[in-house]
Amino acid sequence: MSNPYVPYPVKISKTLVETEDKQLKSFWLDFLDPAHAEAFAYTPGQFAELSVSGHGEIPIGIASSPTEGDTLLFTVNKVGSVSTQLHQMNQGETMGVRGPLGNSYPLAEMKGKDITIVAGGFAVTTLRSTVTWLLDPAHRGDYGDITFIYGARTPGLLLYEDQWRDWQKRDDINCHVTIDREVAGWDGMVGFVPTVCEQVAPKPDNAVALICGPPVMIRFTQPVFDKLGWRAEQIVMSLENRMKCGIGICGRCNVGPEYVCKDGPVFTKAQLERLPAEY
Amino acid sequence: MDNQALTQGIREAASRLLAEGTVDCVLGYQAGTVPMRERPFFAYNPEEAQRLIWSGFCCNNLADFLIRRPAGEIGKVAVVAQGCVSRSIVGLIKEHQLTREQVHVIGVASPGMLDRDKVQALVGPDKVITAAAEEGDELVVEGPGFNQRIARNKVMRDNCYTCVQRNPVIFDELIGGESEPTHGGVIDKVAAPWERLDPAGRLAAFAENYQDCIRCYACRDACPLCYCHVCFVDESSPQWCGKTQDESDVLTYHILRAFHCAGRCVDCGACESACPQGIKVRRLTSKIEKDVREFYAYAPGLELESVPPLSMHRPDDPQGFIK
Amino acid sequence: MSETQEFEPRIAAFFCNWCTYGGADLAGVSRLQYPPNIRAIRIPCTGRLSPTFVLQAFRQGADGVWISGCHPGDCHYIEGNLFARRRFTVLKNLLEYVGLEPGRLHFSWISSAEATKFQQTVIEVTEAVKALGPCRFLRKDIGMVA
Amino acid sequence: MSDKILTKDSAASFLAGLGGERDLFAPALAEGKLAWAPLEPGREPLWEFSNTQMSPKEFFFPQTECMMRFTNQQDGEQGMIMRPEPELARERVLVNMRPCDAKAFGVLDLIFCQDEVTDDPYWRDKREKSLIIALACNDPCPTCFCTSMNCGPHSEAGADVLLTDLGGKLLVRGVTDKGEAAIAELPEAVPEDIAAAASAKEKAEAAITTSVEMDQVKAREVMELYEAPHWDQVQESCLNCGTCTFCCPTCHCFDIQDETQGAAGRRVRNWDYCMSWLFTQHGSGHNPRGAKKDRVRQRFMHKFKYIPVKRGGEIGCVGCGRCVQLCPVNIDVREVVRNMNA
Repeated sequence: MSNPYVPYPVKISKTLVETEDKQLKSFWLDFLDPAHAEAFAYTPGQFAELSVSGHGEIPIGIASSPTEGDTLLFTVNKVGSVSTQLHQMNQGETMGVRGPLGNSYPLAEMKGKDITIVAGGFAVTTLRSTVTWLLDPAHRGDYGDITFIYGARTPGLLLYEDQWRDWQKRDDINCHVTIDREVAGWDGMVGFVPTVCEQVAPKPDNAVALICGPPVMIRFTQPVFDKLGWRAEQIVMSLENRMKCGIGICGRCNVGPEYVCKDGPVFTKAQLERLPAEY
Repeated sequence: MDNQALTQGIREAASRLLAEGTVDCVLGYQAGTVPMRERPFFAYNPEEAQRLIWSGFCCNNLADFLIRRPAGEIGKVAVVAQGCVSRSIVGLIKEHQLTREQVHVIGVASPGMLDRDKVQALVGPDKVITAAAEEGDELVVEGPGFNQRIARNKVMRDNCYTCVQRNPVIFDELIGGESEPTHGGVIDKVAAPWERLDPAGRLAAFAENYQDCIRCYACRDACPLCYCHVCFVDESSPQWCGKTQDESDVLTYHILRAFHCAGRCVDCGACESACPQGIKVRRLTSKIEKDVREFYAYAPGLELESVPPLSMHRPDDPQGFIK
Repeated sequence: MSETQEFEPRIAAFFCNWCTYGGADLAGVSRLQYPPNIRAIRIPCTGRLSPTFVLQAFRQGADGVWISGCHPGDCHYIEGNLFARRRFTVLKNLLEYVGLEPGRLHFSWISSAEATKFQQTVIEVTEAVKALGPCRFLRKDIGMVA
Repeated sequence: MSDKILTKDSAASFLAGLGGERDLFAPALAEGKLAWAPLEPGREPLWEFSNTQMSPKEFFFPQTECMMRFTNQQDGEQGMIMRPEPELARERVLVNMRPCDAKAFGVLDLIFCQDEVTDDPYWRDKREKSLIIALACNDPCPTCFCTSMNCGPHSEAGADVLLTDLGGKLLVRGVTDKGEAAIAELPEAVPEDIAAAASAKEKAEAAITTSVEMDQVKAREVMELYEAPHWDQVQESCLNCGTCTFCCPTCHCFDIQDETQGAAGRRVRNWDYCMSWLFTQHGSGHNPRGAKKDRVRQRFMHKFKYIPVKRGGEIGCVGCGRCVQLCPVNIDVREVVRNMNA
């Protein structure tokens, strides 16, 4: 019997401080045992428990896409004791990964539809995974137009610059990257995410929107989509709550009867409207 | 005065205060759903005030609820307070958790409150008690196949035997008059029963006393002194006390909690009444109370003006143990 | 620990930044010899010493704890050590009441000029703790790695 | 399912026979408190007792449980790699468990072992290595309300064997295959014994005086129950302590923490409780259940709505009445459910 609490051992193969405030650091992880890499079959939108022995575990969305190979990418915000410890770890050190956990973005249901992806701040992680997956030649043909709107406060707080610069050059995705306020040296869009959404005005017909960001961004983005005629069933969001077990037992991450770790983290806005706002 | 008369007096006072608008809420006791377990009750209007009661099983310290109400919700509250509850209120005012103006104290002289665990043990741990009523100095306990009269002074809470201040120390009105002063028993003897043991024996007695602790923190949560926004046991960085059932973690919790009550604990016994495992939680706080009394001639909760002993110092404080 | 090896206690020593820590420095500069069993931890003032620190030291395997600061009247913060004195009194009594052997928890006032007193006290504290053997009081034991 | 008979005189030797390679446990009275304790082979267990103060969930879900260990150093091949703790070494027989407690484990099975991913090996191991011999309850307490909670004083769910006290003898019913195997050697019961047990069951069920309706709780949507006004009163006196959760046979929330000591390290899980603000506190400082009311409501909603919604109608309460007895401020779950159902 496999033990779902035991993390797979991994080695940190690379790290990168992503943002100017040094709050976000990316970790590329390789499984010590190739069999574990095979067992860790994931889909964009899922997360994993990153395990630092002696300190504990934290649930982090998987930012890499399975189409990129066996190396996993996680970008970690430094907030608590585990993430602080993780930030001090370097290339070559051993840690653990437990997962993949949770559901994923409804990639099958999204087939044949136009897709709008809206990301704010560091909530872009699992959406990076999703865009990468969608743009893979094996999948791109199954979907309609793809629009990617990504915003952060300053250019220095934008993650994954190499990727989105690359997406901006492509013609099979509309990539809009914005910052809150004008900054010298920034040649891209300026304005809050909701405003940019209003300008881009994605059409709701036969479409799905994936929206992830800080609560304030969500609060102001939702009315924009409502005004554009989007229905709650078409809007997909990903929740975060404090977690421990990650497999729907330990009882702290629930939103009503739904466990964010197991039944989520991905929910449609329609689902959330029927649940207590305990997230 | 018997319980009926006290109940009536409390109801009348509460109705009047609510009808006149003197207070927004009266915090008192209501009959519980099981015998010997009266419970806190918040009355907001004269009708609700008719549900207030008084009995020897009013064991929660209501001062605790004055500080556990969400901030901003504290209007003016009237509180039914026996001696120890009034001492807790004094402590809270002294520590700036309340102002004197925020509370209207409905004082009741305590007859010595009763310990339901002792009653249960006396009638037999397996007997089902369906009713328990006080008649003068006796408690009449009933259940299937038995009806037993127990002397009240056999089943009082431990802290009530040594209490010297059963009358409220502050009050805005007093229901039922003052009670006779009590001599308080031999408090020093019961306060520190492990003193006669050697260190190993003390540690063993200490560990045994707390061996059934399930760390539900009812003792902390029932205590009006424990109003810290984040308790040290909940601190995570650094984590001062492990969360496990290891003896080391359990005992660390109890030592530190007791220490935090030093010079503040009024010996209301709420911790022992709340403990689901019947642990003698006062074994530590009573010892500290005794030390504070001996070293600094201080008894907490008696007047509003004095400075708590650990918040002050004197040049000639004892320091024989310091090299 | 083998029987042939003498027990060497580990003593957590909390020193006030302004007095005893200076005393320790002076003892060092003066080349005064003292046993290597103390682990010095600098705190801003003995008034900063929470009882939690003491328990934490015992939990993590200290065999003794020693707290030292400025003499009464010399506190850099005027009265930190005087508040601390009351706290120590209650704490020491409480801990010894629940089974800490007398001789494990020590207090002293040592100024930054008292290098000799510092040296003497280290020796005294170390000997007292050594005589008591390893400490079990509150020690957290999580068992061995399987 | 077979019905056998066992005289009380021979019960001790029968249980001793079940022992052997297994450890026996039964409720026993120690210092006025009823608690589970090892039962020496050859000793007769108690036949008459009320509920143990704490539920026996500790047997399957210890309050503190080491899940795995590691070597606390980065260097070396095996450094920082988690190794699960070994499984339970000896099997166990839990004698005279109350049917409500046994039922609770049936409910918890649905939560600890949901599917291929959510299959708690620590829980499963101990469950599989335990034989539960329940003793039907003939004298329910006034706080019992099991018959309202899909359970009852003679409920068989969750048990392997159900004993019914018929005076000098016990009707022994095999409920599961494991139970059947354990009682195979006992003589068959005669129809009169079976009839006596049935009438004892009827009598016991009738003795449960409290009933709590659940029909409206079942019928109403989550949000209707969630937004009901009565939560404001329920939460008023709540201390937010863990008494109700820790004595409860079905409360199962836990926390996972790492501990290190020199070169050794372990990952442990400890019971946790939804009444604690820390339980849901985010690293960012945000707390989805920041107010006392949110937390009090969570406990009752979880038991009476969320679990039924997710687990095919099973209720997260078996009506044992422990929390009614032990709550320091007498928050009575029966009252709360009546308010939810009102």
